[in-house]
Amino acid sequence: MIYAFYIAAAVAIVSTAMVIVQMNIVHALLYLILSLLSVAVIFFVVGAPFVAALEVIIYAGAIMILFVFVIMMLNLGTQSYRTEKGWMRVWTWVGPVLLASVLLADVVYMLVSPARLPGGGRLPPAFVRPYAMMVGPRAVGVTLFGPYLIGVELASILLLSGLIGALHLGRAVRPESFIGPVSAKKPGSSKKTDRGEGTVKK
Amino acid sequence: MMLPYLWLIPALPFAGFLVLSVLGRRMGNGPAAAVGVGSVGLSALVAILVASSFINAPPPAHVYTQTLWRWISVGGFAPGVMLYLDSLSLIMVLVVTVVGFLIHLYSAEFMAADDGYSRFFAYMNLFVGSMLVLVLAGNLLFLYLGWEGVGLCSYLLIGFWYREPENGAAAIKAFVVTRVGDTALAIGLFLIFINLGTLDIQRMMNLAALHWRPGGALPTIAAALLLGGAIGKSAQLPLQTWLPDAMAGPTPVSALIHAATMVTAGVYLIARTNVLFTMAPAVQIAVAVIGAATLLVSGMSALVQHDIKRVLAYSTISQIGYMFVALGVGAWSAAIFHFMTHAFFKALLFLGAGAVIAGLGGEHDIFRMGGLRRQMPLAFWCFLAGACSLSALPLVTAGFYSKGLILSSAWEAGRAGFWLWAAAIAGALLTSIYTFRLVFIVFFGEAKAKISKKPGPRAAIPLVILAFLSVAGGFVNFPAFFGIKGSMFFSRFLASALPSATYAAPLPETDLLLEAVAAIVSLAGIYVAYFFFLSSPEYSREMAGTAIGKVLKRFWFEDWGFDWLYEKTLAAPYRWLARTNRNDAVDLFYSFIAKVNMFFHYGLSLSQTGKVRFYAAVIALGAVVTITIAVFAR
Amino acid sequence: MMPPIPANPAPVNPLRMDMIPMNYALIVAWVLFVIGVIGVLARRNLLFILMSVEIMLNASGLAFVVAGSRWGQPDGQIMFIFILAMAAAEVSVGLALVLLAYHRFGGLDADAANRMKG
Amino acid sequence: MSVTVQYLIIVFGVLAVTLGIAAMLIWVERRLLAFWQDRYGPNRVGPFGILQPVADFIKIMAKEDWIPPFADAPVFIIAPAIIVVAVLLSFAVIPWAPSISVADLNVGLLYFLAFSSLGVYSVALGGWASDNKYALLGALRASAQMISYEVFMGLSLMGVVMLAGSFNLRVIVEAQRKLWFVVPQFLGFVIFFIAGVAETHRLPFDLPEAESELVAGFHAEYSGMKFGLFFVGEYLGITLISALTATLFFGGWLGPVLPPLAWFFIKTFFFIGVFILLRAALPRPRYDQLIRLGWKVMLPLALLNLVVTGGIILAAR
Repeated sequence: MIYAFYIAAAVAIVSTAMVIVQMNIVHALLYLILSLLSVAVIFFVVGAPFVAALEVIIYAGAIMILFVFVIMMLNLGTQSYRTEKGWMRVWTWVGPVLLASVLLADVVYMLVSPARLPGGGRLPPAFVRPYAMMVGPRAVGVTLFGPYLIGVELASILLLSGLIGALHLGRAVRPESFIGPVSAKKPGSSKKTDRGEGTVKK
Repeated sequence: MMLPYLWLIPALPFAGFLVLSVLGRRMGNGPAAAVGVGSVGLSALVAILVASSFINAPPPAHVYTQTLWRWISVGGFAPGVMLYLDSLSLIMVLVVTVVGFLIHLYSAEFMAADDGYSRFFAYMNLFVGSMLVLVLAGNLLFLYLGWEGVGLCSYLLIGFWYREPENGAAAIKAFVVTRVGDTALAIGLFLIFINLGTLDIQRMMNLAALHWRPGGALPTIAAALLLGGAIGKSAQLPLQTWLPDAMAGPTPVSALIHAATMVTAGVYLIARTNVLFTMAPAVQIAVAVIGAATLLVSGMSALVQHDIKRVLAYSTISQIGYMFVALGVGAWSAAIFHFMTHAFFKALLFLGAGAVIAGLGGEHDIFRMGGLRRQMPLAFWCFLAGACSLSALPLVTAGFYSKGLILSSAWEAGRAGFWLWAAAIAGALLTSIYTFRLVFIVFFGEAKAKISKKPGPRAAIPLVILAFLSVAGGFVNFPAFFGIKGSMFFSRFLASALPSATYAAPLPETDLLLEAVAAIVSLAGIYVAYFFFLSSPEYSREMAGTAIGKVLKRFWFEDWGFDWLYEKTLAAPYRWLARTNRNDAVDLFYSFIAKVNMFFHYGLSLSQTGKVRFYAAVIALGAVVTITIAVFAR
Repeated sequence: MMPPIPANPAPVNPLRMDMIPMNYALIVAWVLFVIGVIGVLARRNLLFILMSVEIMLNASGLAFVVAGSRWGQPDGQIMFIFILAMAAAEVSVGLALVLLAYHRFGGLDADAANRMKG
Repeated sequence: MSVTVQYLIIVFGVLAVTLGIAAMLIWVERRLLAFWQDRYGPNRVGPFGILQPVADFIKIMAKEDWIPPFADAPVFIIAPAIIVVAVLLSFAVIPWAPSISVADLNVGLLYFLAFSSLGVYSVALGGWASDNKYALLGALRASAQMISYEVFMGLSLMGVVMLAGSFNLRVIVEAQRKLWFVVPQFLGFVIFFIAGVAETHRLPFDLPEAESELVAGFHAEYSGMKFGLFFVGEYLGITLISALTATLFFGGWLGPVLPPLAWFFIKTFFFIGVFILLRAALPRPRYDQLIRLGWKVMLPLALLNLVVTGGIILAAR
């Protein structure tokens, strides 16, 4: 199983890295899905089969398909590819990578410095190299609908508000309404209306 | 058994208030009057039935309590909405509802031409409800609710004709001055609760008797604070200045609130918490002294007023002073008796004055009236009955019996008793003089104006009933020396709720002598009034023309300069302070903070580039820095 | 006839959980998260930014699950479920906003939306 | 025979049998359709035309492997493989018989749902990569349809999970020894079967590839073996749904007299027959009707089923 973990971790890291350097958004999306699947494998390996399945069903299967949907609706063509190419400059990566290396330094420091408790005492060795333990779906379900019941309710409220928000934002709006109030339409006269005028009005 | 329906008595006026305040604008005058008068009338009916039930089949220990629901429960503090009915509160309830009903009935006609007809009845109903809460309350917090409720209604009704700025000013003055007393009362409640752990009146008094040493500091302070509340509400020295100004309200309001009921709430409060006052002899003496001083001071002020209602207002203050004297000497039932008769005759006087004022088209100045005896016979005879009762005309009036009881109680009250009695008898002389000055100037002499309107049936009936009560109301308490069967019925009835007088009742012979003196003084006063204001008014003019007379008249007219004093010592310094501090010194500090904020605001707004990625970068930077600090600073 | 079957048969291929060092799994979560951060900061395309946010959410979820597994407690997985719910809500609203922005600005440039006006 | 060899036999046996069934279904469907439509169907190749799939296979392999120049080549190639892989992997958790199953996962049912949800990508990406208007429309329809029906497909199965107390398919079959779950979960069965038809976009829910409006929908640009993979994927999907219906609601391998494997095949083929009969019998609804049915009828019914089942279980406890 340890090899499954190493392979999945490697795939996850490589494919995630590929996500953020892709020019073609669909390819990036495919890499992201691959990354999610490999994270699901990691979940499975560390003894969490339930969330592994959820990761695939909901994350890879439902959330990502929304991205696919949107990309298909936007119908981004070769032009977007060229824009991406234009935006992709070396120096844009400098800052983020610097930040990341600072974080790396933090982590390396934490790894090499001996583990200490806040009080100053050392952790017993068992806490330094912990291993995974299996947690089945039943335990998750019992805890979820027991102590975390309020959390479930809050999550449902969050989802409902997300639903309403998406519905409101995504309602069918004509392009004109983004620009400004549409003047009384008469056949012929609408052609003369300059769109720029409407923008100023708004 | 009607006792379980006790809650209906305050509930009915409140229901009327609700209906009127919600629907008042939409219903016409007729329905509004029906609701306003009807609710109080029904309440009075229930009160009478409850009273008969209470008298015929007294509940155990002559006390009936009804806990409607628990109000709040915080820690150990759980005051219930509890009604407490004993003979004292029964008397109060009867007076409030019956007199209240009569005045409502009178108002139905008196206010007929007014714009705010339904509003008026809404306020009045709210007042009656609050007053009933006050008198029926079983614990001090609930009592305080009613106390503030009546204060609110008083404010609303004094300023009823709010389009005149002076009325608003009078309302505010009444509110602010009574607030001084109310604050003292609130502090007193806190003190009692902290030390005794309860606000239930009976429990409180039992505990006080158990734990507190008579004459000790705690009962003295507690009683003094309660007295402060009573002084404010009952317009006693030195907080009496609001009451004459309160006459800005409609006349039925003056009759109901500022004569018959609300202003006597202080008397009720002291009588209700009598144990506390008995345990604080110093405060009790203070009550008596305040009462005596008040009755003299306001009696003299009443002597020189021009406004018919102001005369009656000072008279009210003076009569409440009598009640305070009675309370101060421990003659609890005498105070309540006088409260009852006073409610009858003072309401009658106000309503009669109202009839006169309405008849003359809103004229208040007594020197522009005159000779109304023939033009308004009904109003005259009723007013005369009230005046006789107020002047304690011997034997035939209620005032004679109640005032006589107070006088004889004062006489018996130890060493100070003589001086209290002397003040009271001097006050009685003043009372008859100013009362009959009013009668002679207004109703006798030559007619100076034509009346435009006579009281109709709805106004006449209350007048007649109240006139009857003013005359016959005293017969419930014949003095013992008459030797009539059933004498002192009223006092014996009250004995279940109030301890009998602290001092031994005077011997019948002494009592008879005292009553005789009082009767002579009363008649002498009437004669003085007749001499100076009817038969030879030039003497009074001459007296007022002398230097000392001028000063005295001015002094008394201005209520002994209390308003001037308060203006100079309190209001003016406060205004000066407010003016000087117009640009609030404390504000400097806050505006400094605001300036600092503005500085940072403009500084930070530079970072608002609108670039989402910039924001994200800054957030990430901040997070990384925080994490780094957390990691390396471990 | 039917052969007798144990009521709850043992798994054919039992998982041995005791081999995976949790530190490594947490490091994987860290790497994924940092990649997400870099993506958010470096890319200009709104959709890429959203995807990078998803990467970060997923990485934090991984950290939660790993931590939960380390203690044998379900709480980590529950946190991941909450993250899932949040991600679903966030993506639905976020994508609706992306669509709006696309129609409004004629593109997916995050820097085009630098005015907070009408 | 060592355990490993036995395990390998099971794995490859399942793979071979599954693919064999899918291939034979090409012939079976055409023959059955012809039978119900009162005609012959393919009957020339071999006895009763039983070798027709072989002939089709040879023909399809011989065709040019054409990728349109405007297409997104890598995605275009990956798309058809996804569905075949996803469905084949789903078969891993099906218990064919007490001792025959590839993986006995304790989250078997979730595993199936996970891979069935991945099937969407095949259709969506295939349609998008083709860069063709009809293909894109077909892909949009397919993904909307599959996402919608996936929601209550999972919900409809939760009644079964509650009754059995496990996600493990073997445990679920064992739990039906006394009573098939189709009886207490009849509503769940109906919802699941309808959702299964929609998931495999079979008639009457074949709107993504509706010939009459969208030419061929998402696979309009596909030809040769890539088209063949979509085709095989569809039949694999039918087999999977049928096998699962048999397992979850009709007692799987349970049955008298005959060996367990035989019972499993009998039940599975019965539902495959139902699939084909549906194609022969029912007209195609409009697309908006399909989606409305999903969200406004099936989803509330699935939730109702869930609530009532849970309530009854709680009350009975």
